[in-house]
Amino acid sequence: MSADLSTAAIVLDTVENAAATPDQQQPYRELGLKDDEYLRIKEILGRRPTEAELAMYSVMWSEHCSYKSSKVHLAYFGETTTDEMRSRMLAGIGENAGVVDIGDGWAVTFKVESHNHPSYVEPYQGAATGVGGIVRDILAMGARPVAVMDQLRFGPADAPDSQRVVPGIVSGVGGYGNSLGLPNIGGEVVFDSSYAGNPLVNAGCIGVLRADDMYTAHASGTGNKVILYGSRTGLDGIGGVSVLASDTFSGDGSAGAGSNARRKLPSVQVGDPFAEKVLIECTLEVFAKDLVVGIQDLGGAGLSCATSELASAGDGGMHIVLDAVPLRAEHMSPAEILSSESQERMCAVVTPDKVEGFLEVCAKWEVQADVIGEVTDTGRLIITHHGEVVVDVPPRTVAHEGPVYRRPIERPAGQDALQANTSASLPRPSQDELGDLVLRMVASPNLCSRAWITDQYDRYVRGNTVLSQPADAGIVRVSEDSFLGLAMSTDCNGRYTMLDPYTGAQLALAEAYRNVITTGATPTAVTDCLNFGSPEDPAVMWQLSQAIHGIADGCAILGIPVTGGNVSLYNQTGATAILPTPVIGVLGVIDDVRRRIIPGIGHDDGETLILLGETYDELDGSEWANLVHGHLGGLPPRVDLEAERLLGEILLAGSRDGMVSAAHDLSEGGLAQAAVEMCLTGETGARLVLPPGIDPFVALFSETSARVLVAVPRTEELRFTEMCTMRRQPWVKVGVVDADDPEGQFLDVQGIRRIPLAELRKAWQGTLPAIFGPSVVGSSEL
Amino acid sequence: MTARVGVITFPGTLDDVDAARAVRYSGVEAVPLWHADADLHGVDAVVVPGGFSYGDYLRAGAIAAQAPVMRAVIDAAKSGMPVLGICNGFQVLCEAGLLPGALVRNAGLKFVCRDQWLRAENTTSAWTSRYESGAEILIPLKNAEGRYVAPEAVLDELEGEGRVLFRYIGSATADTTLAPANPNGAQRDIAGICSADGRIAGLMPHPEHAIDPLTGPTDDGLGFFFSVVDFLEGVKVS
Amino acid sequence: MLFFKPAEGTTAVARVAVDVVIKSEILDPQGKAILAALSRTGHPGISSVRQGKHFDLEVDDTVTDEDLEEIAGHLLANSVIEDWTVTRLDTR
Amino acid sequence: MLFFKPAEGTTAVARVAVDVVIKSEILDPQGKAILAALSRTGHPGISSVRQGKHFDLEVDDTVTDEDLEEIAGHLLANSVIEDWTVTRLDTR
Ligand SMILES: Nc1ncnc2c1ncn2[C@@H]1O[C@H](COP(=O)(O)OP(=O)(O)O)[C@@H](O)[C@H]1O
Ligand SMILES: [Mg+2]
Repeated sequence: MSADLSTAAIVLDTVENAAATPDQQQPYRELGLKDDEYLRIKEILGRRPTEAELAMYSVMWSEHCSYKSSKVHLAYFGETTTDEMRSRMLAGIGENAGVVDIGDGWAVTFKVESHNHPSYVEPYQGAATGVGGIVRDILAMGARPVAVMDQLRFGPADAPDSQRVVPGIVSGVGGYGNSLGLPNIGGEVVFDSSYAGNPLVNAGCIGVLRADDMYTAHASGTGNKVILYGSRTGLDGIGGVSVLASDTFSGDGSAGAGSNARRKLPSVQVGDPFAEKVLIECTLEVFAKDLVVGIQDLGGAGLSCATSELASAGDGGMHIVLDAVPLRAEHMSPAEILSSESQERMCAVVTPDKVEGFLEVCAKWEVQADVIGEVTDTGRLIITHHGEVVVDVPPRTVAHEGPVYRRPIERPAGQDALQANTSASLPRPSQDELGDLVLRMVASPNLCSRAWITDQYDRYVRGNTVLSQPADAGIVRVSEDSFLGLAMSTDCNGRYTMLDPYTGAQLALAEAYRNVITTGATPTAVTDCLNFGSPEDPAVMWQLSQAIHGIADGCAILGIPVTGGNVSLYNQTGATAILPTPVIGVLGVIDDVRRRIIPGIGHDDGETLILLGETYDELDGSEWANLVHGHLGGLPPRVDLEAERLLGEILLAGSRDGMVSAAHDLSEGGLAQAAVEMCLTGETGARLVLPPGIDPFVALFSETSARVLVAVPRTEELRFTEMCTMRRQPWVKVGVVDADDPEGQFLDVQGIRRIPLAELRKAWQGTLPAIFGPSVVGSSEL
Repeated sequence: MTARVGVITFPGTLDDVDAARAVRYSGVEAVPLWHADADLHGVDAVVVPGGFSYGDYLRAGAIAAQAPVMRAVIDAAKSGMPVLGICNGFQVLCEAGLLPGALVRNAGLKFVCRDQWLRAENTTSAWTSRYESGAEILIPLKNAEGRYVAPEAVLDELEGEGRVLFRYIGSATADTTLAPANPNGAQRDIAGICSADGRIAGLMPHPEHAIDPLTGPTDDGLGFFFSVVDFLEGVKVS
Repeated sequence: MLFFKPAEGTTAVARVAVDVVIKSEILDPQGKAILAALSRTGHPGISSVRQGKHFDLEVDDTVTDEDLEEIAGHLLANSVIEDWTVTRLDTR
Repeated sequence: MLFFKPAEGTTAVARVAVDVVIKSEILDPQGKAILAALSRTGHPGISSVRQGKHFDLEVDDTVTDEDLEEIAGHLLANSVIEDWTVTRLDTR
């Protein structure tokens, strides 16, 4: 074709054309590339990139795909993971998701990923496609997804925009997960003003596979076919690259007209959970029939990501024919096809002899599948369109050798002042105000029942859910003919992390760990989802690096590895960043799910309530300081990971020997919150006797970590407490379960107030329905 | 030979594994049936399980009702084969015209997942004979389009012929202002109904998720599956 | 245009709109919720809202009005609870 | 008509139809599934199906076209992913 400049403007921007028009202006800045990054691309290619190449590099070199600001810090996870910790790890950081061997020939893969910004633009679809994306990540490891979780952070519950954001996001998580047939076994909901303009939607998924059936994303074997299967490719989420079409094409001309006629669309994608459900079953069948060499999900960055990552992880060469990609819209330019974020698509590498079998399985499930290219040994990723070469790059430079930044780091100037401003000066309630405070605390948006949300999620489907809301960790058995189970909990208190990112991140790790051991499971591996502000702010980079060091050092003490994670930066409104929010997920294993520890009291008649762990006066950053005084300052509770470990041993022994009938860990809201939740969940009353020698307010509301409230059958009380004493586990008896009070069910906080459970239930459960409307309407007259 | 109970899988069906497990718990063989296959492979009864067949797009159950396997189910049902539709399966049976009425969007406009109390009203049908009349059972409910509606005349007929299988009732401890007994505004609190001959049954709650206290709130749901086994064995000897 | 593949040997493609509404005697909670929202946000002049479905079809000239009635009445609408109307729009 | 309550001091009540459709560039999973069902059940002549929402409103004469535009664009449609049309039907 002619590379004559006058026509170049209206024809396909081919490699040849790019070489011939070195000086053509390109909108790389609009695509988010810095000047030096653009120069580096020119260096790599020895010419200017074509539009398609520019689209690929810009999206693959974005913070989201390249981790360019966090990479140098994430390396610390590798440095601190010992071989001992690695022993059960089959895949780690760098793969779609970490995989751990849990014995009996089973392996587990799990991950949490963020979908924050899209969920603010379009709450329902943003959250829905967030779930869809993480499920495909898990599927791409060769695993059957078996459960989902969601970690949600919103602005104040009563803020006007919460009426749009909260119901939309919750129904999006439910709408997608429920239709996929994946039980939702847990998550978090936090309300804080820092999230008002930037809610956090993190979604997690757990998958199980036979340990020897793992797949990875790599394209090896010259001559192997590349198959794109799932939904058609449309204009979803190409908002970004639409600048190309309009800026580069002159207006007339075939491709140009199509592109220019196009409205600028926001980067929203619409999810099709039905298509994903079918994609899951179809993919599991091709795995079972051993029809694939490598596989990759299409998420952000669509085909750009899938093709470059597959190629650079394999033998390094691939030829893709864009004309073979089934499209949903007319006149899509190569750049648009490569950047489309159309959902519910996967890319597989298949040996030629198995292509037919692969396509048959797809046909059975009515899943569109097309061979779009093949693996080569050229070491180049070559993409053609209408017979012309539009991309010719070394794949590693796109996928793995993007820019890496050591951003400036600086402890914020205000940090000392923040830590100096402790809660000591805050007026504390008098003894006779404590009863009201208990009711006020349990009714607060951050402590109230999550039922309004969890009632919109299916927790039963697939019939393997052994523990789910309300519980410290969700538990599913790995299959219906096994008692081997998986426990998972995710946690983070951004207020603690704000006060001290290193300790705060360890407290998040400690709580997730504690939540898992509280169910009788053994913590085995860790994932994280690091939500922070702009990396261009040295203070944010300080929070990030502190948090990463905290997590890694903590994991080393606990002896469990970080197997993967996700980083989401630029979470801020204007110049103000969100609270640093490193969500930590701890995966646990329980050899026999029948011995799981439940959170509700009243199962054995005659139970003693025992508080495990020391209680200190720790109310800085507490929910009490937040709710009653709107105060955030001082230092977070101290973290003691050795104490958490000991707690784990105690609870494991307690559950193995049937010495513990119920348990709930203490976190936000302290002992009062835990006691109320154990009573309401078990629908059984109790008498709470506050430990002597400690101020009742502190006893009830301090948020000291490494504490669990356990119910012990009276017959086991002596044996259990002797075991604690012997192992130097601090314990104190704090009351008894009182199932048969003739006057009804009460939580009797002795010397403070005898509160009817009905009153507590109204307070605890009434808050979210009052703000967001009832989730259940029984009469046909609304 | 023991009875064989078919469990249909449409694209988007989710609770087929659970229905098959429940069938096995009742001691008989579960036979997978594929939506595109018009052959019922000689099963003695059919369960149309829950889920989101075809994504519940258009209307829950509407597209699945057109599937080849449903033509076979309709013929078999007309000649007396017991058929149970659970949740999405109930919606499919209504859309296919095997049961009267329709299931529409919950009055609260939200998906509802909760443990639901039900009262047994008809304990003579092929699927409910194991329950005592008036028995109160607790089984999971989870759907977004579970509100049963039908013309008044049809409702009267259902009541008159004793074809209401189960009704929604409240729980002792729940705060009814927060958790009403009726989860979705179903007319006359109807949770499930059956055909005039008591062989075709549909209900929104999920008995197959209440077969083992380890994974469900109770094992109250087993009665459905034991009932149909009794029915089939009775039929066989006679 | 989405999924546009002209059927063999046919040319003209007509656009058809099918509107499906819930029968008036059946509760329409969505319509009710919208009406409530409208009065909250100060639109007193609106006395009723009913929500239904709208379908845009592209059909070639092999598709008769009977076909459309049957598609609307048997698939797009459930005659137990819904009424429907079929409108042929100008051929392009 | 259910829920019909004429607003105070006004007489004429007009009927308004608002049709909301997903923007053509954006995936319509429902339309896609319906089209597939139609071709399975032997309706090859249909080349495209898009599913949207249809609203029937009853409004009195205090409601201006601007009001209707604003209601359609802000309440009935999600302008991020949907387009809409407002049609005033003959007053009864
Ligand atoms: N967004 C959510 N999705 C699903 N489950 C949730 C969500 N938020 C909270 N939950 C569940 O509600 C229960 C109470 O949550 P929470 O009080 O945060 O537990 P904990 O304090 O033990 O971490 C837990 O079972 C938790 O998994
Ligand atoms: Mg906890």
